[in-house]
Amino acid sequence: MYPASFEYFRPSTIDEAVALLAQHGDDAKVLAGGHSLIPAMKLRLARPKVIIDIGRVANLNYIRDADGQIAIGAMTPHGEIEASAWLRERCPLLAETASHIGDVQVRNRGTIGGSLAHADPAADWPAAILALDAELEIAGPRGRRTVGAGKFFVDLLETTIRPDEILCEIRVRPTPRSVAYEKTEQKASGFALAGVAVVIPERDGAVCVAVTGVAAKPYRATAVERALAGHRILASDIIAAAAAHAADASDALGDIHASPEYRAHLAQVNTRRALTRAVARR
Amino acid sequence: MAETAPAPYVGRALKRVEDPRLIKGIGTYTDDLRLPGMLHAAILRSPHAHARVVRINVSAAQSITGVVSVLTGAEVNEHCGAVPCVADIADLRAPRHTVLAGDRVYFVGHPVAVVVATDPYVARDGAEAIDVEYDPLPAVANPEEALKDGSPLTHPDLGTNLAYTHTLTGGDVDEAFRRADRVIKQRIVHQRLTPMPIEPRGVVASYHVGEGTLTVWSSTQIPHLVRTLLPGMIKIAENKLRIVAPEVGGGFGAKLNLYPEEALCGHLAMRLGAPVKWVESRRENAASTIHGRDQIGDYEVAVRHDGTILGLKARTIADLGSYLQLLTPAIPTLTGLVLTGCYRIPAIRLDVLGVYTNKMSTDAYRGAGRPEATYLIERLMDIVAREVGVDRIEIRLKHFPEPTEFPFHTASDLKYDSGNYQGALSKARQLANWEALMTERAAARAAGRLLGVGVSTYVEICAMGPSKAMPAGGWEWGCVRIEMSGKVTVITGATPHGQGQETSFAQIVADRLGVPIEDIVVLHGDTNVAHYGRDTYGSRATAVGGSALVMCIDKIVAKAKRLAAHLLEAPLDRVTFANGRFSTAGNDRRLSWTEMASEAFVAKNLPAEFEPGLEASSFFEPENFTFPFGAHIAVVEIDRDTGLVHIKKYVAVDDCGPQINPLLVEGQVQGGIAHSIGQALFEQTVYDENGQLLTGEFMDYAIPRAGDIPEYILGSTVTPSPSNPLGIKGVGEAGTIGATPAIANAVIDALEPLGIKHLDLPLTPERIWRAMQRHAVEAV
Amino acid sequence: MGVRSKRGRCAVPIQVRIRINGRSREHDVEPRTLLVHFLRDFCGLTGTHVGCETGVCGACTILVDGKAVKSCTMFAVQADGLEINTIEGLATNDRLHPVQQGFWECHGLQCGFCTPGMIMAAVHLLAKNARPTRDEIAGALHGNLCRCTGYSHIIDAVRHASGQQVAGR
Amino acid sequence: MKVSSSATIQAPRDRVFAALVDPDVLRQSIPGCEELTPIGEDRYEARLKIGVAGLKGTYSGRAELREKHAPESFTLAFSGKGGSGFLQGAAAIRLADEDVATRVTCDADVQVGGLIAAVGSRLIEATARKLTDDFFRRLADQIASR
Repeated sequence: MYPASFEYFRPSTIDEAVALLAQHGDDAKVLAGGHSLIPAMKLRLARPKVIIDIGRVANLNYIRDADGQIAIGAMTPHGEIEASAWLRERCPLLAETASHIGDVQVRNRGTIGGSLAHADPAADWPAAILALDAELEIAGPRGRRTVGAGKFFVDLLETTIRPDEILCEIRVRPTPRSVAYEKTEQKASGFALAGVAVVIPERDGAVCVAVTGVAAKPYRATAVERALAGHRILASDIIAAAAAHAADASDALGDIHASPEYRAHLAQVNTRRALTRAVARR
Repeated sequence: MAETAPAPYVGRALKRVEDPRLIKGIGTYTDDLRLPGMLHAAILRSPHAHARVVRINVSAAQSITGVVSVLTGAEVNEHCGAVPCVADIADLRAPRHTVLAGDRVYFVGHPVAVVVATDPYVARDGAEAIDVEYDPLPAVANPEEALKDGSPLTHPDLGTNLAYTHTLTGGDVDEAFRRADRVIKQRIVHQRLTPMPIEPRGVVASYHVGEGTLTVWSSTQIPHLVRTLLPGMIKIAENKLRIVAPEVGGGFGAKLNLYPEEALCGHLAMRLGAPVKWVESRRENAASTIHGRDQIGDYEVAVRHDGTILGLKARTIADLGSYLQLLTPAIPTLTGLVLTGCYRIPAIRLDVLGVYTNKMSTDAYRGAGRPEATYLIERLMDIVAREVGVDRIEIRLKHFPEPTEFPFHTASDLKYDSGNYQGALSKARQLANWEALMTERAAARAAGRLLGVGVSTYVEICAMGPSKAMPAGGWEWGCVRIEMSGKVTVITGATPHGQGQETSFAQIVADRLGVPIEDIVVLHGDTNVAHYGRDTYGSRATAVGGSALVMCIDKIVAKAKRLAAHLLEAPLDRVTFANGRFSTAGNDRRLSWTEMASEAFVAKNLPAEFEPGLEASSFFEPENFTFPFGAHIAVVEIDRDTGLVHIKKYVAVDDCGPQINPLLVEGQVQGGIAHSIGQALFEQTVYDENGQLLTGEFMDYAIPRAGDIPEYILGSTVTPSPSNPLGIKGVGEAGTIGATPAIANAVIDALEPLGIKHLDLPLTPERIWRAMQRHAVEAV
Repeated sequence: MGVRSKRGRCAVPIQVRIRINGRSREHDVEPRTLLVHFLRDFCGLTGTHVGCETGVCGACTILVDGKAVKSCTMFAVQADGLEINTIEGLATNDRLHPVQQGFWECHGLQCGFCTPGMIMAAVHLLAKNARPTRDEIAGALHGNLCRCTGYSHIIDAVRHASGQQVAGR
Repeated sequence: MKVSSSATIQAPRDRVFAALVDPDVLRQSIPGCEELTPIGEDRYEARLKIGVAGLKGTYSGRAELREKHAPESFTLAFSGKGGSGFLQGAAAIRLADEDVATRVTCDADVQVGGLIAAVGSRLIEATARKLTDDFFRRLADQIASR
């Protein structure tokens, strides 16, 4: 309930923030929306000596067009993504995913960048980010670099963001309406026991399916994607057969809320449901 | 001029008197108290389920700026006595329950040391800086394992984990089983639950050195019982001790207890000479405030081919946890009392084995023993009906006593006061549109959908209770005072904490005194104000506490009539009292309470031998419990893919006798059903096999949210109780008692086409999915 | 460069200025001070409650720049310069806010502990959606736990506040 | 909690076994191990710095090798504590030939307690798996580099 003491910095630019990170190294933690970090600090599971609050860093909260791509600032709250009509037109999967996160209050404060950087294995964003094959722009002492979603998630609670770097922007390409996110939530916490995001291209191109909550890190369900490849018309039997592969080669996690078998099963069910719903929106 | 009687307040859905302060955020809960010089306590708790405490090093904690005191069991326990258990159980083996751990810890969350500091953040820093060396010992978390030879012992000095064996018998059980055509057996596990009031516990203690008085504010349901028991722990006289329950943010039985922290804070305030506040974190609440339920039972029912139940036998293992809290060992024995439910079951035998494990204590959680019993008998009725091929409604009707048979004596030697179980069930079926439901279910099944309809009928024990059946008095006290201004002050020894008696008691008193409800104030919760009381639990406050007020009013009116006769110069038997006025035929003068009070207090013109003032206090001693009853019907549909249960419809008909305020009754029923939804579908306290608590936060222990609640169809019948002057039965626990089995029966009914006969609670999606998988394989 | 606390093991307090219920409040706080404790302990606004430490229960819900936020999951320093509304500021001149009135009329509370958070979450909902459906209300209150009422009367209360018919009221 | 994992290490069995009971190799293979000090025959005191979010912090504890049957199996008993809780348990390690390589199987029974058990249970299993996977990866590197 009461966090341990820390030293507090509130930089106003990303360069200042990066410089502070470089200065304090391992002792420092970046505070974005704080909805993963602050509860952990209150329980004293996390006790950073230095907090770098990027809440006032200019120009990190936006949803805008970037040469045909959609760019979202890392400090954009989930709720703004959920509510953006502009975004809903161009990339409805993001708005739909946002609506599944936590509760209203969490969505008002929690940010897409904070959530992605924390890389909780049961967070919602990773499924959408992987299915959309997003690009993530990361600022560090050596300038900015861009990572593809497929390379972003490294392991449990671990991303490619280095200790002296900060995630700044998420970029996705516009998609048709044929997308869906299906989630079964852990009853108490609202985190995903299995969340599946699906993007079906308008005509040609590959279907993308990504799964969160099931394994130690989110993954693209490549076996499902392969099974769907080459099918112009995604009939229900094809979907069902493909969805059965949703947890192939995923080392499913188990805890008191769901066994590995049940998580894997939910991945299959939600994959089928998400595909069915996305097809219907085509 | 004839005065028309104003519409009575009783029976009206009035909005609550207590609400304005609460909706404005200006009520005072324990954590809202701020006293000059107040210090803050933080408690270091055991991370081990069972360990020897080798060494405690507090020096780092003591050196933190702002830390005032760091104390361990060695320094505190000799001053604090043992935490009491008042349950009356024969041959009970009980450990000594010290305030802080001694040389061993017995459960995760066991208090080990306390840090007092000038600031709660610093107190927590201090607790974190204490270094405790533990030598872990084998722990036992499973009560069945605990009974086996060679099991680790929760309390090695007791030599066994078995705290007691309690046997309840009624009728000739052996004969019943001899005469039976069939014996139907079922094992039923009733999971452990965490009550989770949204306000955790909290205590503020302040010692007045000059007066030698200690005031303890505690988020408790039972300030009076705390005042009775605390002097036995910390050396202070009862009449130097004041307990205040300010606004209390929910109890549900979790705050029907005397906890170590209440003694500890009282002791610290005296020891340090400064007010001390301790507020529980949610994690502490989950680990160190009592849990509920947790029984494993093997049940046998002796039946005839036609479904007639001849007798019931059960062996129940009750997990008590590691210590006995106030009523811990008594709760499972309550299960036996109403195990025959609403039914004529002539013979019963129940053996309860109370078992110690390395877990938090169980104790009274909403319903306390009766939800367990009702769930069991209602599951068994469905199981028997299915086994012998009798309709589940028919089998219930067949065993109900007739309304004319009340008072009805049960095999467990209870005297059910009044009832019309047929009426409640019939009304519930009507509200649910039963025939249409059956058609809908048939159509759903034909289409391969898993739609189920569940019924439960219940009777429970309320208005606790006759003192002969209670550990420390079952009466309630009240006081009614006509103030000199004519305003009315009502004081009750019941301690409402959300149930709304500031309103419902005002309704009772306003009608009987004939005064506007705005003129009445109801006080409670402070032992310096409510001099006596047995507090609020077991749905007793209105039935028992309200009756005490009726007695007070009768006394005041009788006294006032004497005064009125004097003032009106009329014979006493010609004085009438109606609509708040005293009058006599042939005299236009009509004396109001204001006039009467003025005369009674100014006391210049009183009848002979008339004590000044208009005030009366009374103890009401109930002659019997009350036995509210009802019928609930749940309709659920199960997602075949995931096992998720959706409640499509919920009908509840409850009979709590006459309703003082139907709005409050509805609130109690709805709140109770929500607890049942949690219990039936997802709530579960989980310890791992080593005694680690895995549901230590709301992140892991789910309680219902707004989206889990169906739209209810509520109804009621009214069968007054002969046991109290208001005829009231009580309604605080009804929803929790009636709803769990209705939902469980509906789920099993939905799964019937798959051949599933029983599943234990909670009926989580995974549990249902696994059962479906199993049965799909078996069906192939 | 922006705000920073001084070095040292126990970080030196930082001055925080927050506009609360229309009134500017200024206090020096340790950076670790949670916003809810700033409200309760520094401003004496104890209507905002604490029911858990994981940001689940919602008893601490307030409005920050008009949006419902859990004040236990924010440091006071993060709210520096922002506009906050708490339960205490809702009624004007002793006139209850319609949501407060709805809770009163519909028996939307029992023990009252979760109520301030519930009311603030409902105020936020109605600001965005003047006539929410039952499901929308339940969705908006997903982050607020109540253990007494079973939520039905709370949903009635919010419908009442939005001017919708509630059976029996 | 039972944690099982296995890995194939490209080295003959006796070399792998020798590495597994060599404190130097262990120190460099155990994720976050800062110190591994012998305090008796096959008994060590260890200090670990673990970086995974919930378990982040320094842990100190003891480990003991028991029932050594070179080059087939041994048991590693361990206990430790840190800011977020404690753990204790035993791991049965078995080695088997797999062509020219060695299959190492680890079946651990781990008891995790304290804060991390109460509030982080959903991450414990995943963390344990990650740490054992890390261990085997580093072990393979160590053996390869020697």
